[in-house]
Amino acid sequence: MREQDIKQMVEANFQGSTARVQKKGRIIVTLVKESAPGALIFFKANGFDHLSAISCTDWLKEDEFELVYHLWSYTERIHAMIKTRIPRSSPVAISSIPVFEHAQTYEREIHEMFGVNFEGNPRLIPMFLENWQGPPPMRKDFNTREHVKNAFGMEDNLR
Amino acid sequence: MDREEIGKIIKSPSKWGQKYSLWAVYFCTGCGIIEIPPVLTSRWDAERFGVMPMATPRQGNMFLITGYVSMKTLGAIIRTYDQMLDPKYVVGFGSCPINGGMYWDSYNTIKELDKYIPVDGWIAGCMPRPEAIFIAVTKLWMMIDNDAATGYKRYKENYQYYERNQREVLPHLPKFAKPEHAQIG
Amino acid sequence: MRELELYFGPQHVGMVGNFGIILNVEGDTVVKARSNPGYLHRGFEKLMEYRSYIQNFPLVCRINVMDPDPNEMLYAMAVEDLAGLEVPPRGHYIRSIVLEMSRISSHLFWIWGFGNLLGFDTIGQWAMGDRDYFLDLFEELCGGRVYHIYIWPGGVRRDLPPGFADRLCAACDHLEEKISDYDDLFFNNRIFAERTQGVAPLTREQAISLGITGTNLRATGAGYDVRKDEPYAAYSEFKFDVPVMEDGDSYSRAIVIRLELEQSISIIRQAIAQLPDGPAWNKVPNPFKWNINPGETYVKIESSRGEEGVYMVSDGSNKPYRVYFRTPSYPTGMLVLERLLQGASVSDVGHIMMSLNIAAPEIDR
Amino acid sequence: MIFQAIWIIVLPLAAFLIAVLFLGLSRKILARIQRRYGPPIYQPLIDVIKLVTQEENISHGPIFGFGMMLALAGSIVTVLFIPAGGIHPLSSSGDLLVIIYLMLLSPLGMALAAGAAHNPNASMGVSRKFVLALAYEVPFLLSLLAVMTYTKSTSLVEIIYSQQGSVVDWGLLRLSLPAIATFLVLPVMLGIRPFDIAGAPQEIASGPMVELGGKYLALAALQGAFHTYVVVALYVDLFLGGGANFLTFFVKMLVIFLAGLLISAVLPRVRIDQALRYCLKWPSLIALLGLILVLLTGR
Repeated sequence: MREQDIKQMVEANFQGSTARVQKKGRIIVTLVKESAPGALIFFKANGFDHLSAISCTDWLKEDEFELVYHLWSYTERIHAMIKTRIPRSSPVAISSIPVFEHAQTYEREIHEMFGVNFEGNPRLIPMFLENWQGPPPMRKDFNTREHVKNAFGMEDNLR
Repeated sequence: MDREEIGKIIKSPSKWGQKYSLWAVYFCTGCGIIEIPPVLTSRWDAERFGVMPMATPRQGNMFLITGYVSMKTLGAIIRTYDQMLDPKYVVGFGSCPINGGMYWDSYNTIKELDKYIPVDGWIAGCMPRPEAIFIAVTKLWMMIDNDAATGYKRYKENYQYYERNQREVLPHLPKFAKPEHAQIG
Repeated sequence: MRELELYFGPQHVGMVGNFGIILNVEGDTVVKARSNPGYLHRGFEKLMEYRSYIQNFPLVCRINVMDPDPNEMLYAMAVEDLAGLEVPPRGHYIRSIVLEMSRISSHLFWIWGFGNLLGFDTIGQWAMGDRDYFLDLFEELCGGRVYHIYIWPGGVRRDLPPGFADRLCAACDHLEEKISDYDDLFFNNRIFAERTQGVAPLTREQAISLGITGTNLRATGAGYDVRKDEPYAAYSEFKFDVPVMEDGDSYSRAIVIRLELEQSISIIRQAIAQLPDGPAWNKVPNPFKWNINPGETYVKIESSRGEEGVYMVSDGSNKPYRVYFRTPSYPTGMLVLERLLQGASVSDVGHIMMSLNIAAPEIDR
Repeated sequence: MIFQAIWIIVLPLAAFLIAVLFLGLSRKILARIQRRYGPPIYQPLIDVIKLVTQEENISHGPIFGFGMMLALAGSIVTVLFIPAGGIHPLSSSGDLLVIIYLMLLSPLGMALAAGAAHNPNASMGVSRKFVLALAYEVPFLLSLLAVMTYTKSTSLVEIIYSQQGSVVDWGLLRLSLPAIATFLVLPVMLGIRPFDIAGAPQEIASGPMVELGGKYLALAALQGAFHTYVVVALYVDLFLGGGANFLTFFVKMLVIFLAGLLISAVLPRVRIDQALRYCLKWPSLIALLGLILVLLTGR
């Protein structure tokens, strides 16, 4: 099975990484922050040439952000989720624009929505929100209902 | 055209013009815009009522706010509304501009549109059916006949109220950014 | 020549959807283009964290108003995957039928938009009129013309009404007849070919490296389709082609969409012919107390615009911890559009954007 | 003398009614082609009445209004110089040359107004308009030259007079090549569908009209209506023998207008460079050939 080969290759190549075959066509790789750019280059060289998305999850209890790079290989038909965690207090990651050009847009959104800084991304300007004051809205400690109450004065509308 | 209609035309040709020539500003503000193309095209054909989409706000006199209004869109809506010529009519389309609709707890959509610009009529529902737009248009005709569609006059009379609300949510708009401009009204 | 800054949208006839492009224009040529999204941002992903799994269904379909069913399908698939729900075979078939109907109505909407932006009202009026046959069927199916909320965890909300299959076949026959009219009027029109051939070309390598999927990728010669690569619903049971064009320009993208219409009709016919008996849905636990086991999943389907995926994380409560939507218009509407508009004529800005089949609400979410 | 004065007032009014009727008819016919019911035929009249009653909130300066007035005045004066079925209030001997100059007045007025509007869309629209004017002038002037050489006159009245008699005497048959060339550039001159580049709403937000609203838009609409009348009437006078009376003149105009409209309903818009190439290719070649033929055979 091809998934198992990838799992072994990843675990052999990257220190402190774990790979898990979730089901057919899905593989989850967990890496330390430092080896993430190298892993992306490694995966791209191995046929994972389509970056589907970069998503970010706010784990408030662990005080960490989790970046997930979703890669897809057209030839092997395997979807790889490459996960890396960065601390919430100093959210800095390395930009993956050199590997995947269109990561620029995803990183721009994550910067706006979570406040994660990407070193090497020249275009971390606001994308969706105009003149936004306050914390990045997708963080778990930002309560949208509280915000609506304060900003629009809509107490009676809250259910 | 019956005799009563002709009498009305002779009495006030301007009302006749305002009623049967509602040119809508082409502005897709929200997802309600998906029902506008069917209304304009072959099945419902709004042109037989004189309703046409127009390219720029200066040419239009009806403003359909089709769906939710995000903060960024609100700035564009206010700018567009200010550019339209009098008399102008605003119709809120869908439940989102009425009270926020299903986005009642969204941080980026405004909840009550008529706090920021005057609205002459609402079409409730999500999505309202195309027939509802025609009912709104005929209601608007009745309101024009009875001099009840006076949103643009309200805007001028209560400009301070509207301006205060607009500035509360959009302090960065060029309209409000410079202090000498903020004194107007 | 003086360089002008031209705001193309959001209030502009050449703009389909609430979206903005800031163009730097020299004469009739675009020097630089910057996408300006955010006019439709509602913060869906945030709102979903505040609602229970079932309450989210009215939200997800509103991510893309032109093509709402793939979003429901995705969300239902993710919930099923996390909760371990099974879908009966009849449910799979009905889902395929609904998804293809949605694809047809989205493509017909696209024909309206594309014709309109090329200044060709007649084809747009016809296509939009024919789209209503399918919207009427949707209305019969679930009561709504635009938003359906028909696909549900464990299957679909209710079985097909009696006689629905015949009426759907009649609508497909009607559309097939009309497609030849569209060909005569529009797709074989010389001016259409002259305006679109060679405009905004993409090579296959560029397309893959920029994250393009769906019809835009297939117009560059790569025949990738999630329906074939990772079959979901009942797609593994049907015989259909994936239309591919080689040039990757505006013309190829248009023709691929045109060819997909016929494939969708064929899939609907096969699904109706093979429709198995049995229940259309499996029972869902009480949605108010429905806690889903901790876990994560990524599911993907082929929407009318390309690969659409959802990444869902559950922490064991009755609300999703994180939902992330990967939408096909996201890469095309931002970086790809900016690249393709560089050096284009101002006359072509609108139709390049429409040829990429960009849906603004998908970008903003 | 008094009759002439009356005609000076009546003719523009008649031209206005014909043009509005054409507009209404075109919207109705287009609607039917697009499987719609369509607006009432008098809908353009309602639109103009509405536009006139709208109030301006802001001012674009005096040049803006002056430009629009100039554009409209240019078109109205052109109407007076074109014989309409035996009625020709202002036609003296050299009027064809006057018409050519007068027809340029309205684009100039538009350009003035667009310049005063300070809108990039407006200036782009005006530049497109002038490029198009340059493009269609070549075949159009060549055709006119052929007509003038053939009839040895620059007077429209004499040109019409020379075509009287039976159908065989019409310019369409005597001078078929210039007639075909002019018909090919007729959509460009009218600014209808394949060539409505100057005011394309999907590209440059209706171009020169982008800042027009209320009275100014009404002026622009009137100017457009008069322009339609001028172009179609000129074609009828040049190649279809004018008209014995106003009715036959009107019928001929209707035929020409409908022919143009039906072609325009089934074509998408072209780009400006394609329009330029189109005008300078076949229509110019045909017109040149026509002129050479006339010079060789002569009368």
